[in-house]
Amino acid sequence: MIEVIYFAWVRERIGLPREQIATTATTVAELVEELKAREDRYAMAFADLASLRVALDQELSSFDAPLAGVREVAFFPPMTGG
Amino acid sequence: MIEVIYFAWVRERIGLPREQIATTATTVAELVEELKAREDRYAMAFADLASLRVALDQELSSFDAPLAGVREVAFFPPMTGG
Amino acid sequence: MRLSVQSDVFDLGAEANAFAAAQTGAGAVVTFTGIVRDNGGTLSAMEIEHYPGMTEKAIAAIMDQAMARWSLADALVIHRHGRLAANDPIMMVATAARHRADAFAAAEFLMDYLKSRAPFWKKEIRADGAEWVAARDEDEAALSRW
Amino acid sequence: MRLSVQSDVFDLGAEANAFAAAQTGAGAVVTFTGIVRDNGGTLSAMEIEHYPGMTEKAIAAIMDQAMARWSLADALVIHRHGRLAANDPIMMVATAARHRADAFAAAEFLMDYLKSRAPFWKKEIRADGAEWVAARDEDEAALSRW
Repeated sequence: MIEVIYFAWVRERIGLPREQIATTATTVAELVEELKAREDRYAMAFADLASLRVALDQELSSFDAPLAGVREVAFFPPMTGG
Repeated sequence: MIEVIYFAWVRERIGLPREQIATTATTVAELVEELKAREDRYAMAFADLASLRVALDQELSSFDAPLAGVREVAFFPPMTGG
Repeated sequence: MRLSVQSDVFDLGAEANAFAAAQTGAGAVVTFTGIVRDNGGTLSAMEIEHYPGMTEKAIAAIMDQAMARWSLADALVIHRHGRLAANDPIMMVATAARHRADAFAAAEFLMDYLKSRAPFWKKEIRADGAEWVAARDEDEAALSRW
Repeated sequence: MRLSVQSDVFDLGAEANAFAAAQTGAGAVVTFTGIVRDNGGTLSAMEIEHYPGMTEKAIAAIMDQAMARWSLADALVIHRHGRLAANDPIMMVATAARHRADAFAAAEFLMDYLKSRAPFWKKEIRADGAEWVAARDEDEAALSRW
């Protein structure tokens, strides 16, 4: 099981802030494909990966990164701090 | 008559903050030569023009500037504000 | 070095004074404060979401980089989250150094990284609706100078 | 826009708060504060001489240049003269702008020009004597970037 967390408009489109997911995905990109196949709201949230960022265990990462050993995956739009 | 003002170590070497001077100098450089010829303390203060700055009527200027119409000449070392 | 991620409002003046008073030997103090722009009165609030846990780690890493890269005596980052009113302070950065060039460069570096690499997302709440603030290309581009 | 050349001490925090509170629409406020370095306890005072009349004109001209060159909402310069104690604030600059790049650049520009083009001269008073602070080559060189 992996903890998947959503922020900002990703959270709003998917309709929940976090969920536990059982997955056999070996990369972030595979996990995204699994999610998109679930329901339209996921497909909409992940329609444009260029406008999304991903963090693995609270470190910025990339969509081709492996998921082995990862406990927490977060998806969100580009950050707007400051 | 022209008002001549000294600041910082120029003032300390010459020993006074300001004085009225009757001069026929047509440029700042000529005024400096007149002052240097007066007494050793002036010669010492003006020994190295590269370490001095000059303002004419409260605007930064240069040693080759003309004195025509100028009422106030100030001599001082490079500024150390901020 | 101090880092605070908080929902409470903070007092820019009190923070700046406390930061400056703690310095001995550092002649230069730079502060940056980000304030909620009211956009001509159309903004009713700003909501800031963040990623608890990652936020603190990401900012601490950015501060460590700044301390390593410039000759800094001290650094401070305060960043708020939650619901902010127009004209509220959003965040502040302060840096102290012996020479001003270090204090300025480090403050700009911290700001550039906080803008695009710390997990905050701003949403503008207006009378006619709410909208997530889009990241600016200039903010991403600003990182390339460091 | 406000300019004050004064012998009285000022309160960085109070000035920063008043400056920030006066802004509407400017999301970015940068301050720089120069503090008398105590140099490990050897400094007993700093004496700052200036050229009354020219000082105000020179600073006002620098501020006008900054306002013309960057998209600034406001600017503030306070500079003290007379006898200052170690850890006293010497001067401060504040800038407000819609975007941080303008606020930072204008504050650095103001500082670079105040350092080398405003008629102030600093003298360090120490237990073992007094010495005029020499201008730094880096400060003169800093002007070439503008």
